[in-house]
Amino acid sequence: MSTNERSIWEKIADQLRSKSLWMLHYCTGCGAIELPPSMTSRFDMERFGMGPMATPRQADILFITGYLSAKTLRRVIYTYEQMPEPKYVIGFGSCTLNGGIYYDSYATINRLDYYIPVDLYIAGCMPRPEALLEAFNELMRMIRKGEANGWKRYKENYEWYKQNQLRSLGEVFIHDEFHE
Amino acid sequence: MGEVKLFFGPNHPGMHGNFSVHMYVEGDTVERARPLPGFLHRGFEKLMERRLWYQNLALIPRICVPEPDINEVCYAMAIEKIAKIDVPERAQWIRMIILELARIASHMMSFPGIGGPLGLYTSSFWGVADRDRILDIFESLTGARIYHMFIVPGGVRKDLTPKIQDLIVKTLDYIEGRLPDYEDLIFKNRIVHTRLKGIALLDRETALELGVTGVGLRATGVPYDIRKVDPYLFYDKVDFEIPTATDGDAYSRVYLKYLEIYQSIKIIRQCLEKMPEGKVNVPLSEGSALRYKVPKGQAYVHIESTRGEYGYFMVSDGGEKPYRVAVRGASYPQTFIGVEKYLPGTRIEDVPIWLSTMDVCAPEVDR
Amino acid sequence: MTNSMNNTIERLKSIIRNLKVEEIDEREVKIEIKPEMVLNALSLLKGSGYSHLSIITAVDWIEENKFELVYILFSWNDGGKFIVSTKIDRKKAKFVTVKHLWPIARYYERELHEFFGISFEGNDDMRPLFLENWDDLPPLRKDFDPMEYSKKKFPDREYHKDVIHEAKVIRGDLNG
Amino acid sequence: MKNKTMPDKDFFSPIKAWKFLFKKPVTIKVPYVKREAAERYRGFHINDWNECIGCGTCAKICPTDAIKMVEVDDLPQEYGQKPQRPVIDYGRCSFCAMCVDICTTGSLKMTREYVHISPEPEDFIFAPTEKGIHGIEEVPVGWVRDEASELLELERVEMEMLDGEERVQSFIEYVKGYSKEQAIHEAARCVECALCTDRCPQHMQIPEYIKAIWKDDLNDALKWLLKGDETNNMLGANPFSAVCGRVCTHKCEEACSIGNRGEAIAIRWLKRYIVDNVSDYKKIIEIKPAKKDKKIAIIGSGPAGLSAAYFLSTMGYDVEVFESLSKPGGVMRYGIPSYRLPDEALDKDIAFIQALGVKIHVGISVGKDISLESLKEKYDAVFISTGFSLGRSTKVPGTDHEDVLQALPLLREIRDYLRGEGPKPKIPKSLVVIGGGNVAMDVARSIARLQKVEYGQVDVKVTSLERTFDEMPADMEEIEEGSEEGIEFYPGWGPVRIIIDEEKIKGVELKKCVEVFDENGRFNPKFDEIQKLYLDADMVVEAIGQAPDYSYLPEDLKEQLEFVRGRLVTNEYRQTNIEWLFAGGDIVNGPDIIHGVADGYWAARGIDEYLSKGVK
Repeated sequence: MSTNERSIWEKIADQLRSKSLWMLHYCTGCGAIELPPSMTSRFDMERFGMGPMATPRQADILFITGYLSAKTLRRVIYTYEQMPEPKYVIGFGSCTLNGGIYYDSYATINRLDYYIPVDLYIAGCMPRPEALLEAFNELMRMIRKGEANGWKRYKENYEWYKQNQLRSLGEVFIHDEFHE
Repeated sequence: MGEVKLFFGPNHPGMHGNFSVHMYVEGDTVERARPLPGFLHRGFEKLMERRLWYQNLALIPRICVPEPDINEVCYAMAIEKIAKIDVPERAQWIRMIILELARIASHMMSFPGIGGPLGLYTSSFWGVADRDRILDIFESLTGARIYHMFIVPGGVRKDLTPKIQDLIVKTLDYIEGRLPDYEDLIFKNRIVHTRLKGIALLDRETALELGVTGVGLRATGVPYDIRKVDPYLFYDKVDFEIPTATDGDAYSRVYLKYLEIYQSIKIIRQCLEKMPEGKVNVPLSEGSALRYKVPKGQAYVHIESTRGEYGYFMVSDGGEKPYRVAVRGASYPQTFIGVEKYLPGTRIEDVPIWLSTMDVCAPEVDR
Repeated sequence: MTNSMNNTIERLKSIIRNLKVEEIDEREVKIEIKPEMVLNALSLLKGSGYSHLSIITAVDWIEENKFELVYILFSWNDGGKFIVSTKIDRKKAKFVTVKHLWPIARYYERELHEFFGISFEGNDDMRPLFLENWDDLPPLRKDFDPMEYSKKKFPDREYHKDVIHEAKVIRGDLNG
Repeated sequence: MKNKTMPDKDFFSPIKAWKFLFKKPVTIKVPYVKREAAERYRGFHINDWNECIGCGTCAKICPTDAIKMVEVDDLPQEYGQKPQRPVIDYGRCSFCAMCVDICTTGSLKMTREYVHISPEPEDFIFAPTEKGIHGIEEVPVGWVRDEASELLELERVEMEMLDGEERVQSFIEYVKGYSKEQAIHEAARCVECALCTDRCPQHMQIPEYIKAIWKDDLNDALKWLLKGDETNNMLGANPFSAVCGRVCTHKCEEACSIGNRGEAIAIRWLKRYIVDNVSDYKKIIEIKPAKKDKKIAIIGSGPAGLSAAYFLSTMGYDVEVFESLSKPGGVMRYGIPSYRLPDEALDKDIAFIQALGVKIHVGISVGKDISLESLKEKYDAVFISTGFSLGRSTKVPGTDHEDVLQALPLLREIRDYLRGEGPKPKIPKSLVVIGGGNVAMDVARSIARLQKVEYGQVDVKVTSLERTFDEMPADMEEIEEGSEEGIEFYPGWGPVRIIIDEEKIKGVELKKCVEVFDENGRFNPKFDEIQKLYLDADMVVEAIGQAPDYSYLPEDLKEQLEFVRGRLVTNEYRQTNIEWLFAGGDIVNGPDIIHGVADGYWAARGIDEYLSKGVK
């Protein structure tokens, strides 16, 4: 199936889906500090039917708030693969695009879409809650139009993504004293 | 025996961010706990060695997200100490205003934020919304909400205009007017008392032995605050008190933060009054920013952040880049030894309370 | 220097010969001592009120082929700070632990082992703390280049857009 | 679980919550409400392309390496500008505004725009324009630089000089030169934009040697001066660094990007600092080329001639220089007064050239003592750089009087006298100099010094056609310093006649000049014949320009060569229509020393190319 064809049922489902998005509450980096203002009374993203969700298995949106260290990337890949389809990824701030201020760091990745597909980027360091809400609106529009297809790309190009993940991480599985 | 492994984090909604604790749990009680940091490690200390003295200004605030200005001040003061720069008086007062505003902003997020682990969401909603007013001040003063990049070695980047001063005065009045509401909501709340009193105890000897600083130490009855003990900027020229408590539990730590906001407001008002007119910065050294140099030397500078002693140890070899900068994260002791030694014995539902009242702050530990 | 700092230095001088003292400001003093005298000095300082360990860190003096270990002690009584520094061989980077004096030293030492490759006798817990699957030189050593590592492991984005053309369209020099 | 005191219960507490019912909601209804960011907000960039000079300083200060300079081919190629504009990668930018604070022109600013969302990662790189990155007509401006956030040092480190009263009393060099601290300070101001390199006729590697000064590595700095870019045929090398460090016309400083808002870097003084503070070039610079079995003759030992000799000998050629006067150096030895260029500085440069094996034959005049043809027979190529040695005259009545002198011979006479090699020139009690160029200033200031010594007071008047100091071709600093030394200026007057009474000069009659150049910019002065001015004088010096002397060229060669307004036409490598004959200096380009050095450089490369083809 090509990525852009949807059946009529999917179209209806997408309409409904866009009105109720659950965002996985995983703060990977600095950007997390602008999430509380967006979630709470000042900017109140519940107006758009969005809310935070503590577990990946019930979340629709994975929100990568800024830089990702290699150590976090392993958990993010775990998390992303646990999320049910359809799932959407938003890259927040400069760091997810091209490394941001940590472009020369030995511990952080430089481009997120090399490892997992990203549906939408927000520019800024860090973006303001206003930009965040605009991005959510844009994402809803994209879902309704059937343009947010990152999760399909991940399935189709799984080998490519896996290869990139392995290139940067060595291995995705975690070995520490708790995972023996 | 049914010992169960429990992964706490890194994926957890809470003030302590991207930080993980691995626990062995028996029943409801934590038997052993291991801290697992490093999810926010970016290698700041290495990156700083690759950037020019002035360029680092854009990097350092990112070490601590809720209160970035402490980094800027430490960095600037360390350089000023090594290079023996006389900072204009007005700049020092502006720095104090910024530091105290940042303290209020951070406290406004963390003390009502205790509602998060308790299920009392109203308080955290209020806190974040009121904190946003402080961010509005930062936006008009420094040009950004979170990462201000405003305090530079030699002073501050721009002057505090009368318009911004009015905004500060108004906002402080507003915050001060709001605080009794928090008192009603949190500290007169029976549930809060039941859940926080006697929890996450830390006595004075342990706190001193571990090297815990900040409210964690002051809640055990000692008025140890770097602003008083080793005054920096003009903290010896303003009048304020160090609130202390004797119980050493979660409740007193939260309550101390609440009381500190009053003191911060008092300090800012004095600063606004005492601030002279004049220049706000001097160049770090001769020439253009591309060629600033700091003479050979070493210095350790520490300041009182919301979580305790925050310090920079800086080594300069006389070049155009720092030779070595080491950062002392304020919550380092409680994050490691605290979690490992003093978390065991806590019930699972109290772990988030333990972590947030102990101010475990992952970004400054990981760096 | 405060009085109590002067007194402490006098006492230090009585147990350590050739003490190098450098006053950084009125409440901050750096003392340089030989590695073998560090434990004595630290326990003396701890006993004299300088009991708060702010940080243990290291500086890589690659040209001298030395690591400088730095212990920063602070007194809550008079606000005095002692920077105790000693230089050890860079090739055989080994020192003794101070975890019996300060429990938190265990983690500072573990961190130094991870970032500089310095090991501490008496402290066996040297598992990696911050990094996972690290496969290069300890990163805070001066001979490690983070840019190179980042380029090797984490590729950058390459842009292909004709930005200048776009800018000219925005300026109105060209029609889209 | 101890110490669990409960708060006093207030029966009415829950009712307090009702008061919030009547308060205004705190929620800002984004995106239906657009919120304007603060006045200083650091949002996306705008860049005024007309103001931007493409210096690239923003890219250098950027802590995230987000800014790249990209060529824009249809921008005007002017001196003091580079045809490139900053391109900002918002996948890197950290919005710190350092680029704004350091911008050398002030073209780069930040706006209050803060929303940019796109699914396409390619959509996050921009070359900001006047309309921001989104093409909005009126972009609200946010963070701009002000005095406090300035990251450049706009004021030059002051050069110590003797003051006017003192320096007019002798011919001692009055510019003292930078001390080490001053030089490092001045060097620290540089932002390495290299606009100066583009402007310099010889493309000296100015940022490199300034950086070496800043790092306090004078040997490296000297290497950049004398060897230039070693990877690129020694481009930018200058054997006359000690000379240029004093008397260069420093066009580079006009191009300096710091000069847009402040005072340009004192590039000339920094160059002088290097050469004054190294002991012996030979110990630092090692030039040992493979010898080539070819010989080259150079006529004239001025800047162009000796530079060509220098570059040719670094290539391994045997070079011989023929100079008609008794000492080498040409205009540097005989034209420029010693208070600006003492002999020691010149000797230092020439000694190094001689140390490379260049033979200088002094006192041999080609055309009289030896013919050009015979040189052609003996040598593989000939380079001529004989300069402008003849003076021009206004040819107004009275100029044939013996006390109406030409500038160059007078300057030569003064230098010979001061060196103890010639008779004392006639020192007038009162002098009028006609001309507004640097040579006129040299004459005026030299005579002023002689007058001060001889009579204890200065009476020199300088008159020129140009009506303002700006229009005068002389450097502004020359005029200022001249005034300080007591010289009076009468700009905007043209001579009518020299007033002679009883065979003695009494003065000059002048008429008002209303326009020097016509609409096309050509020299075509217009006068107001009614307005007159009389200046007293007992000597008049004409310093209105010089002309070349080609008398040594045989007629048959002259016919083959092409001249435009008295200057020889050559190709890029200073090769004339006669393939073995190369030319440079004033007779080709002019008008200053650094152009001569550049001629020498290109001619050397041309000769090398010509000879390595194996053609004789």
